[in-house]
Amino acid sequence: MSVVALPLWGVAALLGTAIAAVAIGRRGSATQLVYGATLAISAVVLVIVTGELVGDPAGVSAVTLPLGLPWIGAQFRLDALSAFFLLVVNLGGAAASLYGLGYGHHEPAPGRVLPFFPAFLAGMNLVVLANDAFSFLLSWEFMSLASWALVMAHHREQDNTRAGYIYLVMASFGTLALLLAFGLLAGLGGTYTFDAMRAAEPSQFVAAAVLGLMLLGAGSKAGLVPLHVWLPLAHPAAPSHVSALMSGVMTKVAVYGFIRVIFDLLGEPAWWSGVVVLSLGGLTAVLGILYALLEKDLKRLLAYSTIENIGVIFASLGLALAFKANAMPSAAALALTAALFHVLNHSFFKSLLFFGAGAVLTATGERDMEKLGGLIHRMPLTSFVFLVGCVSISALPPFNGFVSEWLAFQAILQSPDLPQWGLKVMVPAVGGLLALSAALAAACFVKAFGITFLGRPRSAAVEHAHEVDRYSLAAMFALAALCLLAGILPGLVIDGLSPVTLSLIGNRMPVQLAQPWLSIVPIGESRSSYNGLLVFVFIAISASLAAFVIHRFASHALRRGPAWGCGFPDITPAAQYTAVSFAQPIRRVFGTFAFRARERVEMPPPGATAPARLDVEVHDVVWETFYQPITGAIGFATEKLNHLQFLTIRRYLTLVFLFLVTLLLVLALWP
Amino acid sequence: MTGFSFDAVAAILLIPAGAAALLAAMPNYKMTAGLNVAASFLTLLAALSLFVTERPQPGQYLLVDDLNIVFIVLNTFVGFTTSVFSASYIAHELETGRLTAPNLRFYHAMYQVMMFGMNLAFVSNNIGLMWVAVELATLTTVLMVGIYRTHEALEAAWKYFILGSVGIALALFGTILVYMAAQPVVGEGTNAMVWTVLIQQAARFDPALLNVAFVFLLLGYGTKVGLAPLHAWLPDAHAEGPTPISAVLSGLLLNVALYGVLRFKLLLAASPEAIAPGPLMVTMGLTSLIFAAFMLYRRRDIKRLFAYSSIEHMGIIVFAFGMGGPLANFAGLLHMVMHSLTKSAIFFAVGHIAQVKGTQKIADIRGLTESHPGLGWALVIGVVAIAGLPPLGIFMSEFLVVSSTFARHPFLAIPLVFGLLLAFGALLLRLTGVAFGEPRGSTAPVEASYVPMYSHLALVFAAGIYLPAPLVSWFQHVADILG
Amino acid sequence: MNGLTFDIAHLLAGGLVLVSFMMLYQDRLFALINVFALHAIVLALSVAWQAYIQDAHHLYVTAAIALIFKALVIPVGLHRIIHRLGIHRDIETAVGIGPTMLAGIGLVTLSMVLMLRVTPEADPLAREDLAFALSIILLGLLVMVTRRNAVSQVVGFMSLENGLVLAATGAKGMPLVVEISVAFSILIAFIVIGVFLFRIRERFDSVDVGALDDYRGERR
Amino acid sequence: MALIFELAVQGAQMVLVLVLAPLLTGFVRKVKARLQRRQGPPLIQPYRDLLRLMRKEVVLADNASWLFRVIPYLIFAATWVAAALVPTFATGLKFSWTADLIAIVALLGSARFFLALAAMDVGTSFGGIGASREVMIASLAEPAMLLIVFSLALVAGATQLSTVAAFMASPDVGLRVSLGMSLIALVMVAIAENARIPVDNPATHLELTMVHEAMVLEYSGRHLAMIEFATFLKLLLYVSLISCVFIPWGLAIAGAGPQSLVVGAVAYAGKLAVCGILLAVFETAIAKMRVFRVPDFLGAALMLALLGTLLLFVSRSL
Repeated sequence: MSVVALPLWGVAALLGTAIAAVAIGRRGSATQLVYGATLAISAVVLVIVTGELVGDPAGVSAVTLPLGLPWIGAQFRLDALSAFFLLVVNLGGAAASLYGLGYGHHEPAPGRVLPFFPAFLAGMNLVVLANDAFSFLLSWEFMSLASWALVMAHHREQDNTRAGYIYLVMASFGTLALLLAFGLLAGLGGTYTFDAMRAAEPSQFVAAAVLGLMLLGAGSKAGLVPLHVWLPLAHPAAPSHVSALMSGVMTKVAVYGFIRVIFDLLGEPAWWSGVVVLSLGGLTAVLGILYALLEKDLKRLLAYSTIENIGVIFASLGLALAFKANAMPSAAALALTAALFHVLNHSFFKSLLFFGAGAVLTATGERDMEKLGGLIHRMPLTSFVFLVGCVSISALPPFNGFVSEWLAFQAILQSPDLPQWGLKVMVPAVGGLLALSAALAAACFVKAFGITFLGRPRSAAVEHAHEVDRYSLAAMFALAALCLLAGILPGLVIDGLSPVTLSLIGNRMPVQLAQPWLSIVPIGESRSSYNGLLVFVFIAISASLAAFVIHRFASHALRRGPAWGCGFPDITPAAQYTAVSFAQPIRRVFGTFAFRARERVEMPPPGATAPARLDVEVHDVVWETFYQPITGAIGFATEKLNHLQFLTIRRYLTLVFLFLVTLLLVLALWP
Repeated sequence: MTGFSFDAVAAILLIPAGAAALLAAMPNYKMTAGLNVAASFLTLLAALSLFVTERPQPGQYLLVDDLNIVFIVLNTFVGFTTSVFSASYIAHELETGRLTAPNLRFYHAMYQVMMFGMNLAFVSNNIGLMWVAVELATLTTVLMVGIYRTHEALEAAWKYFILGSVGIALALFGTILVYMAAQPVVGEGTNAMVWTVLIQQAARFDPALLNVAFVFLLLGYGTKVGLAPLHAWLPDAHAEGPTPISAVLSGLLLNVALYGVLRFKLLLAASPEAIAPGPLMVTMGLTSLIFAAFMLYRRRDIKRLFAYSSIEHMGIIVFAFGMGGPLANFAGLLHMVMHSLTKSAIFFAVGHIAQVKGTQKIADIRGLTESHPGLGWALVIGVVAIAGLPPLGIFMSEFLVVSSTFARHPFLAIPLVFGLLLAFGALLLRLTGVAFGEPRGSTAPVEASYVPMYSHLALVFAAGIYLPAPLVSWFQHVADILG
Repeated sequence: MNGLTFDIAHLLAGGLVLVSFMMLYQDRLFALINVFALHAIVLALSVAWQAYIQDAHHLYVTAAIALIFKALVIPVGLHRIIHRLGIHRDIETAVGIGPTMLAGIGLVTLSMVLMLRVTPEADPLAREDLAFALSIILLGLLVMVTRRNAVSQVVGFMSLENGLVLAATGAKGMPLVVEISVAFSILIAFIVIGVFLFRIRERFDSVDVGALDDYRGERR
Repeated sequence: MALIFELAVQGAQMVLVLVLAPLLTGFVRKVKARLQRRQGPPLIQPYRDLLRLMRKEVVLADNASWLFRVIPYLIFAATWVAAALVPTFATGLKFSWTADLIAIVALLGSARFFLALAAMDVGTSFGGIGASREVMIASLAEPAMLLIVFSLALVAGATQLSTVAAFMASPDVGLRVSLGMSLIALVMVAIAENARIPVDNPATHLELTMVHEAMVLEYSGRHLAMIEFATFLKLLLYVSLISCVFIPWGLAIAGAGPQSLVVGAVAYAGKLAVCGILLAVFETAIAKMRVFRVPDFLGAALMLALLGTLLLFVSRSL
């Protein structure tokens, strides 16, 4: 039995769980059973694929089931790339299931979540395994469908139904784009297997069209600007562990689709394709994090920051394309490794952060940061892991987010060797964009953590908050540990990724574990190197040293007193900085061009008792530029055409008559 | 064995005819309903026996070949399930007093007459006979649409009747023209109307006559397929008639007319100098698709909504057959079968919904998945299926249509995809309103069996992930016939 | 001989087209119905002639059907209905007579052009017949399109059927099935229309389709 | 033996920065005072301040969390490590490859991250002001810094400071426009990062203008000492960064003997003095700007850095 069969059995088990969940959904024990099952299955598959990735890196095993499109069957394949993404998927799935064991009890209608959760996991696994266009698209859309059902779980809220609607429409838009892309790759013969596509040599035009369509299809699922509009609506609407899966894992599955087609099936890329992907990535990164900064809904903030990270990933992918097109395999391997590393990292800390948000939600019933604050006192453990997540996602050493960011920068520094001037000049500029987005991300998560967990409670809901259950905490701590591990031992991950880059680019980064002191060296030590472990150790040592010296020699005296605050006795917590006011300086700097933000201050004349007013209007430029015209046009057309429903019979006859006459005229004038 | 299998064909025709006569005579409605179901079931069995038994030689009037056997089996199957559904539905109508016992007798008799007409249309080897049969089926449905005698029902039936009979006339003229084209070659007499003869000789027919004939036939039968701009009767007929009839209209009658169009398309394709029927069908298909997609947005009556979606899907099917080629034809056939099953299932669900909520207004129906989970989720599955999402059957056919089209004529695929997306948006919008949100209206339980509904959906689901090999080879063979 | 038969057939068919034009011209219901009766009579004659020259005796049946039903029964019935509904004074053309006539001429030329494209070696009689039949059908449709009143639409529809009959009889040796179907369809048409008029009178004051349209399913 | 020597040198550097940092700040203050015709505090005043703060008791706000008390040590540690990784008198030290320039910038970034959090912990409005302004400044300063790093790395072909310094010392650097631009940009960033005039005034307590001071408003005693110390270290870090990249002469190269180390140390002291004087002169000559003028100031730095990077491709051959 080939190895690929094992994860397929896992998928079958998940689907079985879904069906069983339909049956037992009403029962109280259902939550435990379902999430327990999914946890077990994901864990097993995780172990299998990890073993595969480490044990037999170059191994490729395929199987064809008598399902799907009749004459080719449903083909599945397990290679390094799919193994890596299976790892991401099932790791996220296992964590989410563990979290769900506790979180699921707060679910008002478990019958609307339990069946679809395993189905969602199964769908994501299948996408990664599929080896022909039909099974790929089927699982892709099945994944969207299951997640849609999960978004609609709390269907009584108006916003959620709207979110679900926009989500599914965008999803099927993406699917149609992918469908067209595969139609091009399959060609006239209708050879829908990936193997056949891999063998075929598409023309320049076809390649260009496929790239565009993939950017539309995979991009809309991953959340590339301007196709991201559904993401910040849908991800927060779902239950938090599902939000974690959607943000942390499903977007990665979309990235997988992009890599699979562009790097694997399409053959040699053109150099300008790098330019397109690169610029889109940079734009997405900056815009996404700016949106996040203006957000005051915690889960939506996280969703927007997902967009930013997707931008970073795609920028690295663009670099990899550019290098690959110019036959610079080592640099391409570096860029691709950076992208994949970031995929892994983001799945870690974004899931962690969404879990934290879910914990806050269950403890306080609030997602609006303006009503939170001071939770660090009531939920110390949650706030600690959330802090870890914030530090990681802000790309600060010694955590994992920094490593992938650093690798991306190292890849950018290879740009001078690129022959095309366009790329030479553009790559550093995009690097600047990435740096900007990283800095803004730090600002954003200072805000997220500071407003939510620090300061004084802004509402009564917070007063009665208390720490969440142990399952949720276990899940969060596990992810936090992974964030730190991947940060201080990046060499392990990089070497683990080498088979993927080998299979896609034919080259790999130098073996990292061979380096002294476990430091990572992309090209050569004289050029650049980073050692997360040592940085971590040094900080730990010097901090504890300082602490030791202080406590040894300095005074221990400590007195609690009211806050100083320059002598202002501000009693009310409302006087604290809010999420909006925190973002105000940045809004003033970037908002004017990114959001056409306007501020109006109405200052009453001296002596007048009227209060001064500050009005801020912010536009969602993307929505107003791309989507409003479309909806407007459709509304107009339907309005006009709708009259055809209300004609008299005579007019309908006239239609038929005229149609007949036109056809006859055509015949009469036919040469 | 020939003898027996000919009996099968005869049974397909005679059982409904006899049942119709009996039903017309029977007073008691419970018995009539039961007999209706029984007769439909027997017809289904007879149709299935066509698979196992050897085919009869095509005669002057009757014919069984790979093409129409697909239609026959589908027809009798949906006819059977619909009769089961209609038994419970009609009972409810009797309770609420919208229909009286005499109405029902008439209704059931007409139901069997209609089945007879449709089966005859499929098995007839004679274009004249086929025409008669199609018109018979049409006129019976006209009478059934008007059965409620409300203003709306009457108006719908009247509209259907006028437009339908114009269609009748045009189709007849087309048939005559075909005869005129054939007569010099084949010689006078019945032979010049026998399908099997015509298709062999078609190459030598007068192309100019054939062209005109095809235009008239396309309009005549196209009116019943419901292609824009000939569709006007369809939405109202679906919305105002009894729901079982809506199911039959969408699920079966449209296929009958489509079958007619296909037959003549073959004839035209067989004659080299005649204009290619493909472009015409592609144009009409795209027009119907996009037009219906736009019309879906402003619908307030749930049955009319799905009627328009039928127009949309007929557009897709005609488009596929117009494109031609093994892939597209395969997709067209598959799509037709899947659409019949799904759409009738949807109408079953809608019938129950309308009965329990006491309204067809979309705005008055909310949160079905909460108030009536069985019904609501069935509707969700049905709409998801009809919108072409996996893992349900229509996804496969749409996959094949779109991808094969894009490989051949990219610029035809763009409007196609546009229409699909547009229709999807509209359907999903309405579904979200109906199935989710705060429940509204009565929450009384439905005392009817969901078996027909869910059996259809189960079939569609199964076909979406697994098509049995014999069926596939069968379809492929038919696709090759269709060229 | 052949020339004469051809001329007569030609004459009768042409006469039908002429009568159709007359129908286009009428704007009163009674007049319309009378002209339709004339239409039916001419049809009967031409069918009979066809029966004679093809010596296909079954065509006499068709002729008889045309004469009895279309020339007598239906017009009388329609007269009754109109009296009962008291709508005989309505002026009910939706489009002016002039444009209608122009359109009619255009349609006739169109059908001529179409049919003349047919290869000449086909039977010329059949060709002419088809040309005329096609124009009659189109004119009948035109009547339906330009009339507001249900009765006159029915009349237009039946003149359309006449065109069909002409075509069918023009087709040499067309099996009986067609005639039967034609008669049958007319019968059905008449019955159903009768039923409808009856029902509709129960509910509306007139059979005006415009009045029907007030009861569209979805109101704006 | 060699290993022990290298470790010793590394340790020496770590201690050296620790010892020199307050002195540099004191020196700058002294020079400023002199330029303003004041006597000014003695050079060792910063050391005294630190000791005094150490001895004082800590007054902690009622609702201060554990984070508030941990952060000063974190900030101090991160800054110290970063400062110790910048070559001062010698390149290619034992652990110099632990983190390259990007990582050093990121280390300072994490110090800032935690400082901003600490500012928000107590929940006074001043903390909020400080934090939000700080992150606004950082969101412009960090990209500028990274672009500078890019242009340096593109010139020297490395982000490893030792390599960069060695390359800059070597003759084949040549004269480059972009390097000049990067220098100016770097200076501007350094001013902003160290909260010096004109971006911020380290000596003020006028709430509406202050950024850094607003953040540490709630700190007192040993915690404040840690943070102050971190500030001193940061200034030293930037000064030695500038000096080792742009005036690398006299730096002892890897594995050099003691005598060259001594030379390097002397040279380093000289560089510090020069930079300190320049900084003092600059600060006395210029006035503090409004907070919302700062983005323009830093935007200019950003543009300069970007321009420098792009001009590289043009002026490469020079």
